[in-house]
Amino acid sequence: MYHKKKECVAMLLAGGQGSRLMVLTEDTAKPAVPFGGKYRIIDFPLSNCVNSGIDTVGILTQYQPLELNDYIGNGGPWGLTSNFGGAHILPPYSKSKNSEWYKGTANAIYQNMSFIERYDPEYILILSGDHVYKMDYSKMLEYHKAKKAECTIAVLDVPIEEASRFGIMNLNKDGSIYEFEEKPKVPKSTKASMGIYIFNWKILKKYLIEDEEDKKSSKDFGKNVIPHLLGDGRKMFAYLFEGYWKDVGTIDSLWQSNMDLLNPDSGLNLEDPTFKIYARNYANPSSFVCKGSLIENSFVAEGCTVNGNIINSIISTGCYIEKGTQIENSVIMPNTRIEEGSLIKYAIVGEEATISNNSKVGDDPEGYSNSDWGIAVVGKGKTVDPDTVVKVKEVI
Amino acid sequence: MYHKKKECVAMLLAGGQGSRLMVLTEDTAKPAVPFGGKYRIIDFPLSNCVNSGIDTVGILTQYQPLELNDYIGNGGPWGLTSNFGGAHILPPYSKSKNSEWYKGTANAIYQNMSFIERYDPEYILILSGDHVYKMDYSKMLEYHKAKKAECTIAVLDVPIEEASRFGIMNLNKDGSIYEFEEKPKVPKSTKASMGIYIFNWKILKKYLIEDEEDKKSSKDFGKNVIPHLLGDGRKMFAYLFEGYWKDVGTIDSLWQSNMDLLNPDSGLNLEDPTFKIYARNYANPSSFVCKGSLIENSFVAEGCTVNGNIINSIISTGCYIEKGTQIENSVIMPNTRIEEGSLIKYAIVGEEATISNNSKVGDDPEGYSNSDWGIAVVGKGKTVDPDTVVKVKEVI
Amino acid sequence: MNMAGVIFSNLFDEYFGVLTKNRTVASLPFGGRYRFIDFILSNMSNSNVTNVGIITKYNYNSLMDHLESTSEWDFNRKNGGVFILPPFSTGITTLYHGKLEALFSAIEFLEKLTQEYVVLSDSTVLCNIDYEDALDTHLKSGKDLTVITHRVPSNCSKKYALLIKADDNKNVTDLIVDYPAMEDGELAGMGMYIMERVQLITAIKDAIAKGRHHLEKDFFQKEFNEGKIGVNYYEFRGSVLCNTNISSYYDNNLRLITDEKLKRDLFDARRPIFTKIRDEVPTYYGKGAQPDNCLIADGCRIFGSLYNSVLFREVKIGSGAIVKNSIIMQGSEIGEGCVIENAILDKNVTITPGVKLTGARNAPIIIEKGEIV
Amino acid sequence: MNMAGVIFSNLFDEYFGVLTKNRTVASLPFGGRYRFIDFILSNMSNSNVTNVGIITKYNYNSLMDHLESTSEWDFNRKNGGVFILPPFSTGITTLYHGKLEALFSAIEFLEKLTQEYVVLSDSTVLCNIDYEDALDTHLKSGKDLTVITHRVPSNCSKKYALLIKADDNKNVTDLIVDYPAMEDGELAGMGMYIMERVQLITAIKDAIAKGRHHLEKDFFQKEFNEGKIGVNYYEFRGSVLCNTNISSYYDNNLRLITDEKLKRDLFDARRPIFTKIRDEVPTYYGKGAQPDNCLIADGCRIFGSLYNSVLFREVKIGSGAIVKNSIIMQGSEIGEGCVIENAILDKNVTITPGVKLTGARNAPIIIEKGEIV
Repeated sequence: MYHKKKECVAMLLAGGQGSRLMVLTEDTAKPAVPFGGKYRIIDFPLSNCVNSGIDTVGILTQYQPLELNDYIGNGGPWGLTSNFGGAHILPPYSKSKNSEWYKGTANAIYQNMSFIERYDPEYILILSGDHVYKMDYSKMLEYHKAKKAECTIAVLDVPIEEASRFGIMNLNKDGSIYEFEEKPKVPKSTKASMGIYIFNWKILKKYLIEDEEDKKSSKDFGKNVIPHLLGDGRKMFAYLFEGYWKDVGTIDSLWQSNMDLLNPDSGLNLEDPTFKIYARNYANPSSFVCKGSLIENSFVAEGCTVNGNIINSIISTGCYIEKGTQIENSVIMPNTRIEEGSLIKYAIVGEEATISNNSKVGDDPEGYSNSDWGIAVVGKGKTVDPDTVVKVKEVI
Repeated sequence: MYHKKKECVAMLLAGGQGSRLMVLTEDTAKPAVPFGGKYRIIDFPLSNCVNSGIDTVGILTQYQPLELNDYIGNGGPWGLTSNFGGAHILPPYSKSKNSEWYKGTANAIYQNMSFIERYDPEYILILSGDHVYKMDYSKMLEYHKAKKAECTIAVLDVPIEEASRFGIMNLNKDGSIYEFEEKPKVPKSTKASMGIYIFNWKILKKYLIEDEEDKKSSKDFGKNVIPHLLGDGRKMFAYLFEGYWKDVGTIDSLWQSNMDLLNPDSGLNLEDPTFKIYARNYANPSSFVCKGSLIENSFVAEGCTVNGNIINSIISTGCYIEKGTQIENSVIMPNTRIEEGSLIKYAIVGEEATISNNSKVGDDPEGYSNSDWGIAVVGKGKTVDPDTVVKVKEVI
Repeated sequence: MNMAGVIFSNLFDEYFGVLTKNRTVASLPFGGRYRFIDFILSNMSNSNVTNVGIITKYNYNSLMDHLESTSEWDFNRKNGGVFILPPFSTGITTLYHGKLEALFSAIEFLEKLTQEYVVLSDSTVLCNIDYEDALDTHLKSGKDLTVITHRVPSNCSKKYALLIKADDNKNVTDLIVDYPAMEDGELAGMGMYIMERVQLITAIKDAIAKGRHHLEKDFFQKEFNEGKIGVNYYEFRGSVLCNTNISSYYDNNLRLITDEKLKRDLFDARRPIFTKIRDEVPTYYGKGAQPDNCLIADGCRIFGSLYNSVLFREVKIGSGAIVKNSIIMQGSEIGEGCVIENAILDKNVTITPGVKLTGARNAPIIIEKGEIV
Repeated sequence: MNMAGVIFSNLFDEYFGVLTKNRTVASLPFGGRYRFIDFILSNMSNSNVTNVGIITKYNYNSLMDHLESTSEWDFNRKNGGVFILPPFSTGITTLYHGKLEALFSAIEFLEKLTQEYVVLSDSTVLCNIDYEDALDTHLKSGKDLTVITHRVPSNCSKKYALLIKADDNKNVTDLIVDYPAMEDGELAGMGMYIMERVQLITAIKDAIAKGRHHLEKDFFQKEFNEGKIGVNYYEFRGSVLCNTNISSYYDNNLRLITDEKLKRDLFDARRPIFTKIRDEVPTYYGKGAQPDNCLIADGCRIFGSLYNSVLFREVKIGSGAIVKNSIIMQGSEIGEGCVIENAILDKNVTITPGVKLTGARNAPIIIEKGEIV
């Protein structure tokens, strides 16, 4: 079978269950969680690839991949339909002699080495499916080549007080990495790993094979492969990314990242026509905004009927919002129905949920202690009965 | 997510390792085995679907699916790229609570019920990936509807002396099935099941769920589901298919079916422009036939260089056949190299194999006893050294 | 399905003035994110009409651009697709004398088809129709021609290309060409016809040979009157939007805002209307946005007041601007403090800050594509 | 890649007589299963040139048909694609006065591009070239224009659009327009040029404003001589097929049979030449088939003798027929006992049994598309 040689192939780790997103991922893989009105999280790494000229992406799935498979389809929405590349879903599979689920991020790549080798790539780009950011990977690759590195890790400058929540890279003056510390108590640097790696494929292959043979390894990039390369004194560099980046693995961060869309100073701007974020489209008609609606500092996607007051919120495709409703500082996911008289504040309402008449979901932080207050969440497909109160921090 | 309702969805069981095809399927699923110069076996059920107006096909894979996935790609070669249907590879996957490989044909469909339900189909067509035949399934579906059947099984009239090798349907006068016997010693009928079923989806779903709960069941259509429906007195009909059909699950039948292409009386004709068999195309140039070549009653696909004598044989895409070679009654699979002075008779030469100078592979049946003679096979990617003899029946 | 489709893209261009100066009537923008052709093609796609020819003569660059990939309408198939049929004669850019002449330029397409039946459709009548159902009716009737009709709304004195008179047993008694509907609930043709393919080809060739050009008059009416063809009608009961000139085009756009039944009928979620995907962001409503009874597509940025208007994709409304009873097409930008009333702004129009434009409700002011006012 | 492509599809149509009566030169069938455009597009696709405009003026139905889906050439991308660029003026079907005028009709396409560089290409020169390498050379040269050239084969007295004279340090010393090559190994332009996009746009507009039409003479040569632009050349070392008229077209087809280096160069498996997929069966050789030194595409059925000929897809050769030194295009059928020598049979020609057709080796007989002889 003819395969075109590719300079760089991307492997996107999209297997995570995302258990900290709770009711939002009960039957959805985390990368398929809706974001920003019309997107899903996986749209970000996929669109980044396309905009970086990378047309071959392996998507490693394991947990509940059906919806994700359905969403990716033939890769058409992202233009990832190359005859000699494109988007490929790579679930675990049964081999002649043995069959196994992915045991860790490194093992997932290991099991798909033959997929990668089809394209005979020089470089391999490892991505994860749960970050919101716009990044031109081709610039990182240029840096990797210029530094003659064997592995380049994208890093972000984080405030020193937050550094102990991240995997921290300690760097030499030339940008090379001499140490990697996972969540250090006393961080020596503010350069946090974004979980984005470029490897020379030949090097990575060697380490993946060795890691696979190591019985004690947990087959993880961060825990095993990266430290192993470092220990061997491989040429590893940090590539400093300057721009918006957020791990949306928790309810709070998912909500915050949506809110960042509404803040012109956040650095998250999806409107640049030269770097579009692509998404699957659902043939919804234009949105209808009824008489007497108020919409302020909010995004409303297509296919909605809006008949209430929307402030500082994200209303996703296909929502039906009845009159007398008030939605503030909230994320309303696709195809949701908000019935008359409902009040929604500081909340995430999952896809296809229904908030029945005169219900109240969430509340302002005022009047609560820091530890008592939090985002209220209504799960995917859930119904909140009429006249019900979903309290702050509550998850149903 | 919007899904178009489909009258009928096809589920293609393509998981088999095909161990009886031995070296030809060592790292290939059986449906990906080459056939007829430019096809693979799975092209037949896929093209049948397209030509029958069925645009939604789930392809259930398990064993070594990588090459099959690669071959199917986005379904483009078969036009199975509908936004609301198309070809979908369905491997086993991990769920929230448990993960399991497919335990049998019925379990494979059971595990993918949510895929099927997306399309809300009235009917479900169950196919297997190892038969060579051209069939308009829409006619079978019309018959199913006309009979108001709950399950229709395609049958073939086989010679009575061969009937005990098949699953035999015993029929009432109206075509309804009253009994199913797997390989009966004393067959009562000559109507052999082709492994092609149409079910009313609601009925099948009920039986799949029941079968899954039955601890003793081996989760197989032929062994469990069909007998269970029969036992319950469901309305089951046999649809008589008249035309070419062959299970190519053994070396002999695979060879014979290829030879049938060369026999105008076999009933296997791929040239009907209104019922094309589609295949993935590899951008090979036209074939070049050199001075002094003889080609008789043979098919030569594109991208070949032919410089020998070819009689009653199939030469697949991308083969390089040097001068002084003689190929008779053989199947040469894609991208094979046959070097000078080689003699190949009654053989299958696997993809990318090399037959070195002056080798001899296989022989005429004359001079052998029936039990001693058989097709010689050179496995995929194998090299036969110069001046070597691969004997009749030998498999290397 | 056993029926192919043929769409006339250039007919009636002359009735839409500057709006069709550089595009076919089929590519007229409509309803915030669509073009006329989207409705026709989506109906065919949703009805499993998989082979469609679009007859074009000139100005079809925008149509080709819109249909660049037909995958949005789900026409990427092995045994089908959408085929743009430019005139095979080069150089002649005059209007067709009639549909028969237009069809004659599609004769090669028609002859290559394998489907037994063909549905013909204009590009100006918008609805959400199931052609499978219409074909069933046609087959059951046993007639040569099925005219797809709807009941004329009350107070309508529009001229119709074809009116059908039928008796109580639904037998067609008369075909009336180019005549205004005289009474409520009369059966008016929607410019959609079903015929057997081979019979249609023969009729086209025959008519052209005899110098006849008018499909409805020279073929349908004539042959019906002579007893040569039997005519059946299919009564479509959903909402129908007839666009016959700029005024009805303007009204029909605004009707999408107010007419609930129309919206339900036209945007039936089981039979979606597809269009070209442009990957815009959702629409942003900033401080000062006051949308009131509007249809608003994706990718807009709104800081002003909007009343009873249709905004296409990527429109920008500056703060303090007021837009009333207007249609603002894709990419147009209305500066701060502008007042726009009863207007149609074609694509990529720029209204500089403070400008006031007011048309009449029955004669909206039109700003041509790309103009800066 | 940071370079887009522009292809001229209609230039030189007049040199190919009846073969281009109903097609552009870009859609001329070649080498058994290809058309000229396949080589140009595949080169661009294999070189990651993802945005390509094809300038057309008339007769482009067959081109549109061939490129119906551009997925075969792998151009289905989000930020790219193949764009057929018909003339924006309607009605004018005369030949262009020159490439500058042709380019002027693509100005909107050129202006919308985001790539910094553009490669221009004729449709008549066939090769397997890596434009990425050519662009690298262009960038390193720091010049305004890179002319892609090859060394003229010996005994060639053909007129070239552009000859390059260079000194020993590879500095271009002279540009010669429309002149025959006088010596072996002279550097001849292959009708392929690389330029910075914005500079090209400016030059086109400027030239048109001044009434200049000839790209090589009025722009390249003139400005080089005036010291306004620096010119670099790229020497392509693979095989090159120049098709300048029917005779060279015929010879080049037959060269594919005998010239091993040409075949290796042109059909480099690492850089495949793509074409429209037609899903034929493999070619069947029946009793009596005697193929001898032939290039034979898929889907043929052969029962006769063939010598030194190129058979396109779905050709049928009856038993006892003899075909010699001929090019038989797609779907043609040669009856039993026919003798065809030194002929070009266009698509879907039928030769009734027993007919003998003999052309001269230097003036092959041509049978037009669809004819029955």
